Amino acid sequence: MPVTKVLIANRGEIACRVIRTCREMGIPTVAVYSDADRGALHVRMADEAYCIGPAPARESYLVVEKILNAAKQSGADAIHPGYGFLSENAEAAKLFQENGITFIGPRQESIVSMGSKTAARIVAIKAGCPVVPGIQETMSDEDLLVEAGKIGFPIMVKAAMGGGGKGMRLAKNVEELKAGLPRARGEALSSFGDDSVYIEKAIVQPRHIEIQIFGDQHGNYVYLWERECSIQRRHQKVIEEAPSPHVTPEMRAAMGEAALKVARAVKYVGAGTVEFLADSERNFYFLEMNTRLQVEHCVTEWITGLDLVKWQILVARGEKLPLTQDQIRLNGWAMECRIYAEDPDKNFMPSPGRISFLRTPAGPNVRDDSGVYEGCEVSMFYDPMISKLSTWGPTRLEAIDKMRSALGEYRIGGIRSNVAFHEVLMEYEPFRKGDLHTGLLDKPFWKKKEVGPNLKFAVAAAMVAELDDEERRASQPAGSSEGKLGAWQHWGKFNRL
Amino acid sequence: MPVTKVLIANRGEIACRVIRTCREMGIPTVAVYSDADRGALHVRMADEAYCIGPAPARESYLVVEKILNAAKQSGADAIHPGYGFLSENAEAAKLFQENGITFIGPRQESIVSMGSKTAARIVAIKAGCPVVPGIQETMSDEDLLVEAGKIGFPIMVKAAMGGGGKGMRLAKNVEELKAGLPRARGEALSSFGDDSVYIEKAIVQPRHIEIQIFGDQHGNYVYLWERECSIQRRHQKVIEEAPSPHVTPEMRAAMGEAALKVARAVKYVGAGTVEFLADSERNFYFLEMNTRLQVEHCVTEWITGLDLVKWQILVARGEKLPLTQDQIRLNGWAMECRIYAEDPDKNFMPSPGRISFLRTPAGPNVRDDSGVYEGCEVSMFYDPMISKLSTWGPTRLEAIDKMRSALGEYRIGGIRSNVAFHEVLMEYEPFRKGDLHTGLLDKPFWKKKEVGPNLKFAVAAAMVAELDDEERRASQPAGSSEGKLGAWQHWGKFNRL
Amino acid sequence: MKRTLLIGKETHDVEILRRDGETTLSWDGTAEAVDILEVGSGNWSVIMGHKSVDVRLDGLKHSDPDIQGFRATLFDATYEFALQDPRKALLAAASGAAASGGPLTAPMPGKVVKLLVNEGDPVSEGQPLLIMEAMKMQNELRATSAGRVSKITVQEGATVETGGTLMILVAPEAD
Amino acid sequence: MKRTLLIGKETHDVEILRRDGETTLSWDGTAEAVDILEVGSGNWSVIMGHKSVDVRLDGLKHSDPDIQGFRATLFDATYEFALQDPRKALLAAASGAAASGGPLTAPMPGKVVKLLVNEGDPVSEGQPLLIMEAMKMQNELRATSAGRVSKITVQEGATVETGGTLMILVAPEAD
Repeated sequence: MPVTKVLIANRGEIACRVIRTCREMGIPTVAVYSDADRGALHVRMADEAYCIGPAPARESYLVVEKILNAAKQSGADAIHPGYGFLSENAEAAKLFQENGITFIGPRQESIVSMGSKTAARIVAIKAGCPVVPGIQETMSDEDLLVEAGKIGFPIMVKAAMGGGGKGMRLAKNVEELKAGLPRARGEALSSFGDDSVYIEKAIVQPRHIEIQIFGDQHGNYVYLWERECSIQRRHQKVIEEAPSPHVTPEMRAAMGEAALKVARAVKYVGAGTVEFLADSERNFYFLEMNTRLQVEHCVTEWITGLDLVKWQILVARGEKLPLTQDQIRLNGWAMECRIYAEDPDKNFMPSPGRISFLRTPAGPNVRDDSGVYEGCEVSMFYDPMISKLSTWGPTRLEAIDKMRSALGEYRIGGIRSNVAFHEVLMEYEPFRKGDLHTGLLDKPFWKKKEVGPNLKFAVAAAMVAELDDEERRASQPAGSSEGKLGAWQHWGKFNRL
Repeated sequence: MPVTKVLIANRGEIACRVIRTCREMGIPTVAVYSDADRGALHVRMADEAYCIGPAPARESYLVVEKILNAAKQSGADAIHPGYGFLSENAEAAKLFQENGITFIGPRQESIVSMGSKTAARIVAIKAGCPVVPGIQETMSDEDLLVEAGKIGFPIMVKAAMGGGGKGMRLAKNVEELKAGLPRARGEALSSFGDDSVYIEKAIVQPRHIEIQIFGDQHGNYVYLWERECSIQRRHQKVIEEAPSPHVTPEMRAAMGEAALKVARAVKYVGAGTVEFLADSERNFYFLEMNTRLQVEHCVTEWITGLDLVKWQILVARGEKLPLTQDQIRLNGWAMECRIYAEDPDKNFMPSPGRISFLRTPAGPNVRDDSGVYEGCEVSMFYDPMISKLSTWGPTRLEAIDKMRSALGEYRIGGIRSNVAFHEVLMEYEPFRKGDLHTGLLDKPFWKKKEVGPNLKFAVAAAMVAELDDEERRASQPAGSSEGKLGAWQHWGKFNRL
Repeated sequence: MKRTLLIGKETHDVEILRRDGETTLSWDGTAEAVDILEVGSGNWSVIMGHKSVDVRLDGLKHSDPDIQGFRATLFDATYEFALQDPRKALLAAASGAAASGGPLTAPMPGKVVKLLVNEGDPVSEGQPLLIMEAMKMQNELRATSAGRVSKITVQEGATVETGGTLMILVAPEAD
Repeated sequence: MKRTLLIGKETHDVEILRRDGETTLSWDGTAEAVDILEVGSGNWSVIMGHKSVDVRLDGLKHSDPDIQGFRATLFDATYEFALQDPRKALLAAASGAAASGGPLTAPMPGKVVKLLVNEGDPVSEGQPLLIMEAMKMQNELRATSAGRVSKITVQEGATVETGGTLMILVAPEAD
């Protein structure tokens, strides 16, 4: 199957990520965009761009026919779905293929098998991969309450069609389950267009460890080691790393083989991730399989030196996997921090708005995958993740110290971000020690630094800024807006009177 | 020797580079700056900053006493000299050591042995390392003309105390030698404070290949493979890569061993580079040894995964080299483009001024080591190199394609740069094939693209910019400067009337 | 220029003086020379006693229009503080303490998914009041102190802008 | 708005029309709709016929103040061109051709290291005229056409600013 022009059915950092690899491979790219995204970075970076409708994703990025039309009109012979949106939509994959367009992702049958989290559990069980105790199907709230009693609390509610933590709720008892179910269904509906949920026994202080796998159309499979994604907030991954500080070489091999069992069972083609929960005794349980590229693929790229998007394209073209299992390197340690437009001081409330200033870290072993630029709008319509900052070091602590330093260089104006939160995390002793579990952030450790040795410097700058402002106003006739206005335009909203 | 607070006796990108590693190691840093550099990036990044005098380097960065005073005043117990300035000044190294301050560089005796290029040749010959035929000492113009006749043309004139191509001139015959000598001496004097020059036989179409070596205080030595730096203009390196497409494993081992012979001969401690010229038959000749960190150390960091500045600090502390020769990896390929403030369309004339806009490339396997920021002044007093862009790929061509793509993302406003020149180079067939030699850029291949398929888009933008401007002026009373002025301030100098 | 620095629960008297090209910062009466340079709009390089700190300043809206809020991003931390003209502070103090309670406003643009209280309900500190959806996440807005819901000004399903009033709360003693 | 596009030795008639929110670019008489957005000062996202090009524009000073020069940085290349108001071009043409020869000006700030010609000397195209030092590099300034050195206005060792006159050249026929 030729891949000579790629339409990216996505936006934000992942669309930019895919465009970069296509550029290097000499493959032209086609962006699609909603009305809210005319000025988005992926539109600026792509070779072509097609508007596909209004801002709500349901009316643009999620409308399969509009994506298909853009592909046909542009002559794109392949579609890269990124993550989210249509990436795990088997119907979309089928429709593209029927129209002679290569879907850069697994076969639709694999998506179907793994798309329903309950069906996926059954596949895993049959393939001989350990799973978390729970129900095998979706059911009504009433039935779920009955089943929960049988499994025993704590219980985890999950969206059947879900992923990325959306629609997920922990319930410690019946009351919490009753309260959580409608909210989980609400999020599931708005995120995946389906309000089915299922329940599993919740593992105590579990670690989220996942295996990156790759398959080709010739029946070859490799696993590209593990990532640990235990640092989560509201079931959303916040920090990912590779390898995992919990995983021994034996456990790595066992998890890799277990993951490949699932991949083989569904004749998996392309990039996929088999997610596991692990307990403190290094038992691991199949959680789900994500049939797409993950947000956190960067850390795997750091430690293997591979370009996973390039591999996706090679495999979609029908080529064999470039390397065999014994040729895959595991080199050093990588960290990734997801940079969100959110306010850590206000319960991580999303903070959309215009990015008035942006400087990203640079230097050795620092990688910034951004979907934004200075002057752009972070829209309330889409995910608040604006960038992924990743670092590499020969050892875990060197990667962490590199990250701490890189975060210190980050400057975002106009919106709030979680950069300062990540900075505190990089200095948090349980994190540095590698004692991770998915509830680590439940214990409040984050507190805004109110005073510190350098506060005086910040106040000095603010005082001079005020003084400059005052002198400027004093020297000008009333009502005039001349002078340094341009440089001060982002201060406009803070005028006193 | 403790290294608990480091003064960086330099400016620009290398000062920022050293600060980043110190930060990650938890070592406080002290910047020094001239009057012209109060707003420079290294001053903003360091923990402390000391002004050391007027803009000309001779009155600030080159004044050993001022650096020493700043170190004493700040309590810095170590000085990192970067490259250039005092990095190969044995007197400075001695003075610092006498004052109890660790010089993060080799012993002064090594600097002296290698500082005079003529003396270095003698050391290399004695150590059993092949050298280019030439004279062993400096002499007057008259004597040099006589010796040149004996060696035979073409002849290369070099500054005895030089490095970095300053004061270097190729002479194909007596007339060119007569004309070139005073200019070479002039540059040598202004760059190194010494107008001594010497001559060597010029190798035809030579390749510049150098070995990165490291020694510790315990007599251990390793070589971190080679870099090829054949792409030069006016004897200034423009592009560097590692490894070299010319070097076979056998040649690599032979060059590495030859380099270590020189290093051992001078009991070398720290990071050093032994430069060789190689001919098409893979003969190689000792050229000189640089007793400091090189500009192009980044490409070695990419392929080895090591932090050379960190190694310098570890060695200065008296620690043993962290790895032995058989533990050093050689992984993939790295490219580095030096980004200069210069105008390729005007014979690469330096282009100092204010950087009105700056966006640097990002994404996987791209590294930008910058000494500037948007809004800063590129001063006429110092080297026009503003940044180093480096990329990595599993193969040479992948690293080149990555670089081509990264250069495409670079945006510099307000000053001219050589980015477009590098872009053309990345597509130049002899370069892509790896058929390099130091004269490759003598043949004119660079030509500004005057028309192209996307010109129309640029003109459309310019037309709308003009239209906006016209409408704005039409809608405002004469003499008023209100409205979009702020946003347009960098257009000020282009007002018509 | 004199200001009262408000940070957390602390206050400090700060004063900046610029004379003959020299700038002096006085902090609770202790003066120190400061070398300060604007290195870009909102970006400052500050050197005091040879210590160098790079400061990114963003303005923050304060509920009192006479107070200027700031967020300062430094390499080591992010600080939030506010500066108040001490003369205006005196005026404000003279006019009496602000009434407790007040409007609950939308902290971001989004959609009201669910109201969790009714008009007239008493609420305790931290009690969820309504759920807003923005950027694909559902967020609970909670009461910052105990009180009573005096009026609800939005309906479920409504789209609101940042700062839009959602409901009015009154302090318990106002009942 | 009409302009004459000057690029290399080519010229084109270009016109931009903005009406009812639609923008049209006409190129030598052929019109095309263009979707154009300023995504930051000097940065433009241009979509024409679904092709998307990101353009960074920097203004360039042109020797004729009635001509606006531009440098445009795109992903694939950097272009330099100029736009001239066709009415002003007519006026300029009517006032006669510019005199040949003219001042040799400093292309950058720096120091005059050496003068290589004397007043009155005839010079050939490409002949080095003087050596300037800036940013630690010595740079030769060469004659762009044959002529004669009419006057030298700097001395060796002098520091000059960008645009400062170094010497006056006259065309051979002016002799």
